[in-house]
Amino acid sequence: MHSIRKILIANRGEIAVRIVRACRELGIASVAVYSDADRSALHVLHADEAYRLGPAPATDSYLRSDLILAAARQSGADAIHPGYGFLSENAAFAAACKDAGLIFIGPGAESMALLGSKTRARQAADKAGMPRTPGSTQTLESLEQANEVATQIGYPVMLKAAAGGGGKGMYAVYSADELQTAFDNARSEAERAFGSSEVYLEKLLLRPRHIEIQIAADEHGHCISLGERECSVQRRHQKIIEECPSAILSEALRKRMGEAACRLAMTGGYTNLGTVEFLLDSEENFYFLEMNTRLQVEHPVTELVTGIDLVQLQIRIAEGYPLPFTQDEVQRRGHAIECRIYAEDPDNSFFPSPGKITRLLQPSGPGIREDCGVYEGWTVPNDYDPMISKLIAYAPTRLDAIHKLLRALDEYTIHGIRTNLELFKRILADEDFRIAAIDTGYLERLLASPARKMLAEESATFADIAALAAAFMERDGSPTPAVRAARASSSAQPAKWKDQARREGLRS
Amino acid sequence: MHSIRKILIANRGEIAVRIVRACRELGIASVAVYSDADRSALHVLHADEAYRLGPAPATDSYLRSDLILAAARQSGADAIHPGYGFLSENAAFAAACKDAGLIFIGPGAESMALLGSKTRARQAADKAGMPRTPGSTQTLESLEQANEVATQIGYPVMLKAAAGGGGKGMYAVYSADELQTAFDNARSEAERAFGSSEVYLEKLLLRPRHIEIQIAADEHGHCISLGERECSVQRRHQKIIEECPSAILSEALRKRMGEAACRLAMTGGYTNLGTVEFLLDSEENFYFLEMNTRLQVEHPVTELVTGIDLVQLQIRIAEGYPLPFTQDEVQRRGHAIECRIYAEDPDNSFFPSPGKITRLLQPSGPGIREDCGVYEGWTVPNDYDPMISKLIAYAPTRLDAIHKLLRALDEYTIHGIRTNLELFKRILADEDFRIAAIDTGYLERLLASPARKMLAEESATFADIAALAAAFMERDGSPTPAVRAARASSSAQPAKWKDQARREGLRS
Amino acid sequence: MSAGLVKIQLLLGGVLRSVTLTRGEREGSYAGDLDGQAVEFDAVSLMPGVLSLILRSGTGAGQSYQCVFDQADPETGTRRVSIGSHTFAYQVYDPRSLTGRSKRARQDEGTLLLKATMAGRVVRLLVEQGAHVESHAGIVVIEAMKMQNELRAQRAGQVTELRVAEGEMVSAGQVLAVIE
Amino acid sequence: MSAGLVKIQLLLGGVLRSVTLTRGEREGSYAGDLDGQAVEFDAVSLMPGVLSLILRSGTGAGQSYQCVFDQADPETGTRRVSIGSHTFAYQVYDPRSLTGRSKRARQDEGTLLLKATMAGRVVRLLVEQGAHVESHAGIVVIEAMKMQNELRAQRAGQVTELRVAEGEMVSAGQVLAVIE
Repeated sequence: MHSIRKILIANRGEIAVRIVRACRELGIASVAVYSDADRSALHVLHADEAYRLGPAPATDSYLRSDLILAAARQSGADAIHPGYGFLSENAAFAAACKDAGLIFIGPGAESMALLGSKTRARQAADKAGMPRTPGSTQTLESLEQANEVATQIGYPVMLKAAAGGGGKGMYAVYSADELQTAFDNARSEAERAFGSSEVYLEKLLLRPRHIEIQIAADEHGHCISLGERECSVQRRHQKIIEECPSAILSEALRKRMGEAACRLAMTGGYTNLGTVEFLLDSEENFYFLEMNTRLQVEHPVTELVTGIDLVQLQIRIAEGYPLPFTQDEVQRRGHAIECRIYAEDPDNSFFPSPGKITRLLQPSGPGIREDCGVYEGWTVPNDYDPMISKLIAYAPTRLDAIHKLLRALDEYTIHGIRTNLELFKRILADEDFRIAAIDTGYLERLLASPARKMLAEESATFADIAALAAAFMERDGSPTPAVRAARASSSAQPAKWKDQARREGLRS
Repeated sequence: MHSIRKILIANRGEIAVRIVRACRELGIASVAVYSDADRSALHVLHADEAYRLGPAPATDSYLRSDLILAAARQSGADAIHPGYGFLSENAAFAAACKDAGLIFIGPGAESMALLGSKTRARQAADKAGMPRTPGSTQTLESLEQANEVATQIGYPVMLKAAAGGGGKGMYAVYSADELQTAFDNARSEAERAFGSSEVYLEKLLLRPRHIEIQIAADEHGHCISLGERECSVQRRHQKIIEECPSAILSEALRKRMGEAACRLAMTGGYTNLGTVEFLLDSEENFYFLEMNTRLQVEHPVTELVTGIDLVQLQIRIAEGYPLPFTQDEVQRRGHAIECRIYAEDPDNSFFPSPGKITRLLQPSGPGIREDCGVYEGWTVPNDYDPMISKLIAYAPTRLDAIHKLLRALDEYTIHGIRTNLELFKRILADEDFRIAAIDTGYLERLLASPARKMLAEESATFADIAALAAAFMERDGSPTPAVRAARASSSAQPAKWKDQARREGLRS
Repeated sequence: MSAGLVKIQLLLGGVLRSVTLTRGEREGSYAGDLDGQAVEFDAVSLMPGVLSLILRSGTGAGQSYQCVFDQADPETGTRRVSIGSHTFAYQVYDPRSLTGRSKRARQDEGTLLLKATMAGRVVRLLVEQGAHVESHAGIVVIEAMKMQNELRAQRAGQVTELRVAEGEMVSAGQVLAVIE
Repeated sequence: MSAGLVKIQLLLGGVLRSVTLTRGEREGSYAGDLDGQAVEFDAVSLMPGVLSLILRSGTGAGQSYQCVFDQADPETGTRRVSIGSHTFAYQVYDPRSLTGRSKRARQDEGTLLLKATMAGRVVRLLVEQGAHVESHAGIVVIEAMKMQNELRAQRAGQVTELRVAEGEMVSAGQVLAVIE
């Protein structure tokens, strides 16, 4: 055991806040780092200490391992939690932490390099006898090579960043003439997001579900599965809604997938928390997709269903403690669903919508958890991922959780930036989602279908209320000259307005 | 089954908001009622509809069953949820609802009259063979009669409101010369709080724990126990911290107390949720105290540990559904602790501190639930109970839950009114509380002991930061003439300030 | 006797609405007229930009609404109001500014200005100046918050101007290219 | 060269603190002097009344504090600042008003004014005018938010005035009785 006293969190936003909270609950001091865009960010306010890294671009701040290690030295931190994204799956950074005498809260650099690289992990999966989708097990050196592999396995194919995650640098390619643009875009996006332009490609399955297994491995040779998450609701390969458990997984299949995930992790000498992602076809065949060698965005749904605090568990494992429970002791109860709230404009192809949050009214109460990275008055910067918060509901059944989420969404108001809040209401009310008839193409199909029009009557009522409220709100405002003239003469003729006949249909 | 479409909530504050949320999750319309002091209250904003009752005093509004029934008629509600306090244990009101063709979400008027009256319930407990504390089983008609009973069973004794709950109208009497004042005060407080001045008295046990059993009974003859809550941390008989499970209850004792509670409820023909309160002595003997024939303030700790939404369950039972689980299917997991946040002044004997909330920064994140009845900008009225919110933590173990609560309390800031937030930090850090060495006198003893002084160094650091922050904040303020003079001359001598020697000990 | 409080016209959801309000007898109560329809309600301001409104007439009598206002756009005067999950944009009606806008719109006929829909960085130009493009052809790729967005021509034409270069930061609404 | 920003004296937690601040070289950085101790920190205002302060010198360098200010009491000028769970009250130092206060305090010597500690309703008078009372004797019972509070004499004396009656509403600070 090597007791950790102070953790530097090499991340930002909601996940940095999440980790600060775990530190405080364990009596461990927390150190935030920040770019110039994040001086006033929530994670800086919550942490015990805070150090500036550099200018706003991630390549000048959150991706600069040298600056992060310098901040660790300066603060006297003895461990680093990388969160997700940024340097969390960078084996060189993990190794550099170790060289600097710091505990990296995650797997060792070698097993990260093996299992975290999408291409090498596919080789390891082959060795462990795990089914995987056809495609390259090597980084594509050139467009020609990409063309060759794609032609061999047949279109459609998927281009992916070897160092990637979170849907970034992923491009579906349906025919050969789309390959060049996709190849260039994927490499460029991968370079920007992960500091490596390496990409590979694999066969695109039709209508698969995305099911992933959360594993936990200690430094004493134990590895267990904490169950699955279903993350099939995606837009542009970016998860939008995740849930635990999956509505369609049988106990037998859950066990088989959990065992396969643990086998892969053990093969790779993996420690700490990790997630093995699979695609599942309609015949219950699962295919290894990739392994995320870090905490996942969607870890809260597993926490709610198992009752285990995963970030605290990560820290305890990194301190050298054995897992505090066996596979059989992991109890699942109830159903949890998470919505990822993004600063993006639903009227503009969900393009990012950074800016100042002028109003933030957040839900709470029974069965609702929010892991939020922003606050009213904060300006969401242009430089990073647009996810600003995660809203999670927990209830005895999936349908109860859906109803709790809808209730919470009704209580949620964000002004100043556009968000995808309305999208969740649409999904959660959708019949296919309710019966869990979802796959990774579900959301794109839903978005392509015409939105259910609000009942005309309901819409008219709200518009009436809006008009009354606006008139009330503007009663002391600065009216235009036309309005001022009208107001001056209004006291002479109030009776007239009241005498007008009621219009039928308008709430009378 | 009689499906409920619209529920009028005959209450205010956090519990009214709690019930609105349950309604929305079940697709049932909600109707709020309010006094003039509560026009802008959170429950009015959350509900689908809202109707004014009358002036601020509860006797002119929330205790006026005629006005509440009129609002129910006007709104077309088909059911009434009484919450806790106010008319929730008023059998005449329950009967009036039924007469008006409304479903009262709670027990029938007759079993409420039997089990809700403290005196008649004690008679019922005798019949059911339950142990209870010695004392009167009749309302005390006069001071003389009180004197007689007290002398017979011996001091100390406890005076209690027959219609009461929530610690109101309760007075401990340690000797005969204190009896008259206590008798007058108890009757006066009972009259104001419950509309009935009836009081009774019982023997005061020494250092008992307060343990209560949550029961649920349907209209088909099933009654089960949802486990216990420990509510021993009280000030002036008002619960401050509640938890589930109790740290000291054995499984065997839990079962015995649960069975006794169900026996009493079945004897009284009880339906819907109810709580049977017991005192537990150090030899694990339990004594029937009273039954609360309604939802309890502290119901969330049971919800978190059992995973059951108790308000939704109340509504389903009232609709005529059988209990959806058997006694054996109720799973307990983890530990939950609730803090009742009161608007009261810790520097002034915890006297109520109503007023405008000028700043409200609330905690959230993993393991934290808040059931809150206020918002920033709202003025807490003078007319009602000072509880403004409930902060609840849930974690695998009791100690984990304590740490989560402390973390959440660190994130909590309320300005404009005084609150008891600091008190929770003191209790949760207290060694006796941590080892669960608590009884109903625990908190009064803690408060009588000198508060642990903050380490001088820690306190000095925060005072230094406060001084720097205040100087920064006042930099653009309107300085006094003295300050203005100083500032005018400051630009001439900046070098001098910097050259001053560093003081030792002050963070250098 | 109640005094006139406000008489106002609003452009709300593309529809012109006329509202007059007078104070009612009780504090916080109002009577008014919405497009010729008499209406009574209670309203109270909860904090700046947030009000509670309860209808007191019509079939919706008793309905309680929380209305949350955004700050008005300083340029256009447009303001959003959210009622639960329903959001409406409105402007206080001013005939002159409307005329102005439609005149400007006419000026642009025949010319398509491709504008940045959001602030970000230009990561790639997909055409060269002078190129002829089809409708929906990609013109510029902008990256913001790690997301790339391809801006496309809304109709066919010639790219007569490319006003930005790769690597350049652009702000929302900035003209990126001119297509004629 | 950095310019002087503020030189101020504060009464904070009963102690007189002298603070001078100058702007530092980077935006948001400040150098200053606290009671003769040089100190550097970063500070930024997050929203009205809330600021983030990070120490940059001394053994606490790197410590991050969120400081939340209450509105100043319009009468006394007292303002509270909360840093996590630690709350301090302070006033900007003004010698004249202090003199004023101590003068008033002297006037009241020999006379005890029993004041309401909080707004509420007088439910019971426990003494009659003219009564002699012991120290800690109950004088008035006030009820607020359903809680009864017995206000007691802080020392023995004669109740020369009872300024309230049963059932009367009183506000915080109001004089209820005079004991001499």
